[in-house]
Amino acid sequence: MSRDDSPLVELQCEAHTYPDGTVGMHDVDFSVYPDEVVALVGGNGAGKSTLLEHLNATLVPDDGELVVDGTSITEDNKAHARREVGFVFQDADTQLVAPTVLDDVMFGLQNYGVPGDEARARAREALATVDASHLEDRIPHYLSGGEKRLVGLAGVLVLEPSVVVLDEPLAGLDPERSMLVAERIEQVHEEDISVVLSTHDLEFAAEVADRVCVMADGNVVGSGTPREAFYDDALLTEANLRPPSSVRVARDAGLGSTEQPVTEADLVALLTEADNLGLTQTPSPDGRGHD
Amino acid sequence: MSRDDSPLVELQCEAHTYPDGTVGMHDVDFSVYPDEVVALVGGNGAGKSTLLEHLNATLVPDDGELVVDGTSITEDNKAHARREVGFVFQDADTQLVAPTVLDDVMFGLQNYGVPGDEARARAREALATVDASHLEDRIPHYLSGGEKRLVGLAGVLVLEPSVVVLDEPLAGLDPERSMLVAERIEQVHEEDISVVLSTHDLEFAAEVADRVCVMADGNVVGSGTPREAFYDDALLTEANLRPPSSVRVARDAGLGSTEQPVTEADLVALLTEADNLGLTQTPSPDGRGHD
Amino acid sequence: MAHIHLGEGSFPLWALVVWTLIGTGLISAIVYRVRKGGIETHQIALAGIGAAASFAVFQLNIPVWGGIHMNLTGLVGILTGPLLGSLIALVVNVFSAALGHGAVGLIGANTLVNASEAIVAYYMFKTLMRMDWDVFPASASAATVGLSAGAFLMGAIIVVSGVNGSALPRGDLTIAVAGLVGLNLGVAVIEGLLTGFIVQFLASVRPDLVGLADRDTQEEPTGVTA
Amino acid sequence: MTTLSNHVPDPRLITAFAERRDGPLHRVNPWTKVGVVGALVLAVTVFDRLALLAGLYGAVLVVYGLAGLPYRRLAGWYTLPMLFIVSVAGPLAFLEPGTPVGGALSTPLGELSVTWAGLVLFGELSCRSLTVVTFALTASMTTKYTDVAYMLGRLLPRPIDQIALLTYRFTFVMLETLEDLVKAALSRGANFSEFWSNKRLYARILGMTMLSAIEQSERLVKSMEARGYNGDITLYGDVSRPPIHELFIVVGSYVAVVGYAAVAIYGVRL
Repeated sequence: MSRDDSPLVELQCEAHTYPDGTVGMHDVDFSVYPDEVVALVGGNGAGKSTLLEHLNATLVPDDGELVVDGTSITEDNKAHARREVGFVFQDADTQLVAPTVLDDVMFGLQNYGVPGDEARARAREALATVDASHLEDRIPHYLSGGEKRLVGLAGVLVLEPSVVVLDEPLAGLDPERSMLVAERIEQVHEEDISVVLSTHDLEFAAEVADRVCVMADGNVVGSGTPREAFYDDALLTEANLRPPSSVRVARDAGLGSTEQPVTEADLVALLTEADNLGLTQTPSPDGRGHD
Repeated sequence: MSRDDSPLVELQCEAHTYPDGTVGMHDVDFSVYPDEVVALVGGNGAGKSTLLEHLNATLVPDDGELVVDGTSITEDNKAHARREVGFVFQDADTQLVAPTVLDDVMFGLQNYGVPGDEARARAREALATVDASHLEDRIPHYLSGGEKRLVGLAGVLVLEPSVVVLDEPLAGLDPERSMLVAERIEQVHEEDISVVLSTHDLEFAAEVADRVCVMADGNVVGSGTPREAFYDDALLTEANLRPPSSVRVARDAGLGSTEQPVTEADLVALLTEADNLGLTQTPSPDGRGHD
Repeated sequence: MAHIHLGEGSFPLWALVVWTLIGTGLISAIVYRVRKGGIETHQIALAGIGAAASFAVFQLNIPVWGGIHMNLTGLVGILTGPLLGSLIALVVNVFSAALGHGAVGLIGANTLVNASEAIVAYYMFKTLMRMDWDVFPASASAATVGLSAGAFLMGAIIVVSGVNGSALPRGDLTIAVAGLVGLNLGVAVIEGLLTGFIVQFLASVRPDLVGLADRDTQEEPTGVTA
Repeated sequence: MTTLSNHVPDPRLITAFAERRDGPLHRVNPWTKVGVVGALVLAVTVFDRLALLAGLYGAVLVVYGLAGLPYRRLAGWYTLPMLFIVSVAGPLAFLEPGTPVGGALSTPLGELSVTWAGLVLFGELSCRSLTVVTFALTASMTTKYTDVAYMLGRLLPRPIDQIALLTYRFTFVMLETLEDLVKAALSRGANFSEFWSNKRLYARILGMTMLSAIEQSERLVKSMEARGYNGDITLYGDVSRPPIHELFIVVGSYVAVVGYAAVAIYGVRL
């Protein structure tokens, strides 16, 4: 990730007010650069979804501007934002509307006038990308939460966006399915697609993100690498967040003030290093932790 | 918790088949004893909700029996099961039916014919128990997810059940709100009410539960203390679960083969102990971890 | 209910009273039937949320002829049955009137129209399904016929009542109203087709909701046993 | 709202005005407002002169403004009521017997012209309808959610009150479901501006809304029965009786309407 690149998406938003008068977000200045994974973290109601929904012009700022790929988005060229910025909504049920999974993945292509055969081929490819080819003929309504999430992702990837936005991609998933979705997200990133996701799972954010933006009260209150953000107590307190487990453990046990582990792997590495130096208390009897 | 006590709830269920032919649960034998917190853990679709919904006769086994407080539950005395076993559903929105929070908490009492004034007083008390008195006049629609969960809990506590069942009580909550709900659950337990909850968050299960039941494919495949269950690899593999973070870290770093930490606090204690023995690598510069 | 509502003050006082009494009579009969059968929680829940959905759907602008809005009364009838369908029609009319849509004084007349749509659509659908029609033609026809029945009933109500303050003879009024009914019939066809597609979609996902599953498909007059 | 219609008042916005604003009408007793709605319905039904109806409409418009409510929104919300008026009163404006306004238009069916009587009738019907529409909105936008719920519980017989209370509670949830469905489809390039080529999309979105409603009702049954529901959501809230001066206004308005009708229309001599 290099900040010399020009951003793929630039959002400036003075305010977004919902019809009932609630201010969903204010004074936000947010960009997405090529080839990065950005995690928006914050508590429930911090404005994460509101920000995300601005990135593909689902919501429009009261006063502000959205620029996608150098083009300023207006009422007339929203389609541009929607093609470049794919959106996987949190509620998988409202995302999937077609009678079968394959139809659903083809939905966007058909909206853009791609002929049936080509659309079908591309949809199958997208399903294969997320390892969901076996679901092709299933009825979306009966998929499990994790399957729905994958199909939703395929339905967005098929449009070949330059940015994929995922709102709470792990919501409601068990750890096994969360890992599966997280792997697919990594894979999307490997295909040179930038990823923006929201989560209140800071462990997950630490695992996947190059950059973390912390939101509170409808505002981005800080950003940086996961390590910078999650060791910034003032910032986390402002956003009403607890640091990820590894940060807490390292701190509470008085470890790693220099290494600052943020992921579980960091913590294990730190402890293993100590172990290798012969410093930890109990040698591992089964050889685990030494490889 | 003593197993000499007779169980509050005993469920024997040969099978529960949904109308569409899916088997939700089979060969289950499950009891809840006085004054314990039981966590049902398992992946999405393992049958946790199906089992829970049998405990207050929301669902009825195809072939089997539910005994609540010594009384066998039939079509005619379901009300008994429903009074003794309070149920907080996962979907917080469908849990709240009345126009205001206070009305909603009074809902159950009024169904059982408690006069208005007494019902109001008891509802206020229940709201106070979960620290939600300030929500009394609010409209359920405008509550946050965590607030809805607390109000749902109050609406059940007000009926003075001997067991409270919570289906995925942390679903959709951010860490801060999860902690709040977890604290309230602890508090319910302190009032001598047994708690049964389902979760796929094994960290949470390790924190709150006295006993863990692991479910897979509609069946209880194992149970024990969190330590027993979460260090049983074969069991977790069968249920498609990953051990909690502290277990993974301890293992991967080759720590604590004897202490077997299961919660974050256990892990920190283990590391601090090592620290006190002068064995860890980095002394804590800010005095953290030593108190 | 994809049609013209009767506006406040359209009718003379006597007509307002008459339609309110007849509407009240219909609803009373239904309430009596429902109460007699014992009120099931699932009926109340289905009717409550069904009415909420019908009311919410009304917010969606359907871009035909500059924009129409529909409550999908025919669909509601097919899914919930004639009794709950009629109660839903009443509740939706009450909420609509509170938002300035329809008329407070004509809730009786408007409910009669909408209830007739739900009732006719339901029985028509059942009959056609018994005749082994496919889901799409059966539901599209049932909804179209139901909504048309509503359109004719509304025309009749206007002609019988006379328009408040108009000196037009009944014969000429009938001609004016015929145009209105014609317009409503056009909308009925659109809503009928849409209903057909919706029922077809629902049948592909939850066949039990439209009585297609093997289980429990006895025609309970109160609709699905949710 | 970005995805749904501007021509139909959004219950969320209406409720937000009632809950979050405070104006003189917010402080008026809810029963008083219900009473006035009734009096207005009676008035627009029996009043027979355009000037009187226009005066009444003007008065209601002023009240709407005094309540601190936005006129611009109101104009948008008039679309559908006006459509109804036009569809009924439009043809009558031509057919109504009387002197033609200006020249006549010759058609194959004969001469067609708007008569003065037809024009007056159109004006009368518009004032009648919009008077009550405007006041109903004023009342809805100044009466708190809980008060509305309580009155529904009091005014409707069982089980209609139960249904209405659940409807009131779940309308908001269903609106969000519908809005989410529309948003998700739009973000994948769906085009809602043309119906015929997108009829299946409309059907799926509406179908999913209905399906979601039915499945929520299935969950709702469980949660209600788990707390012993027996067909009775009673509300313990209370909307007090109107204060005496408001009662005076309500009674006064009925007396005025009935008195006017008796004297001016039905020729009763005192």
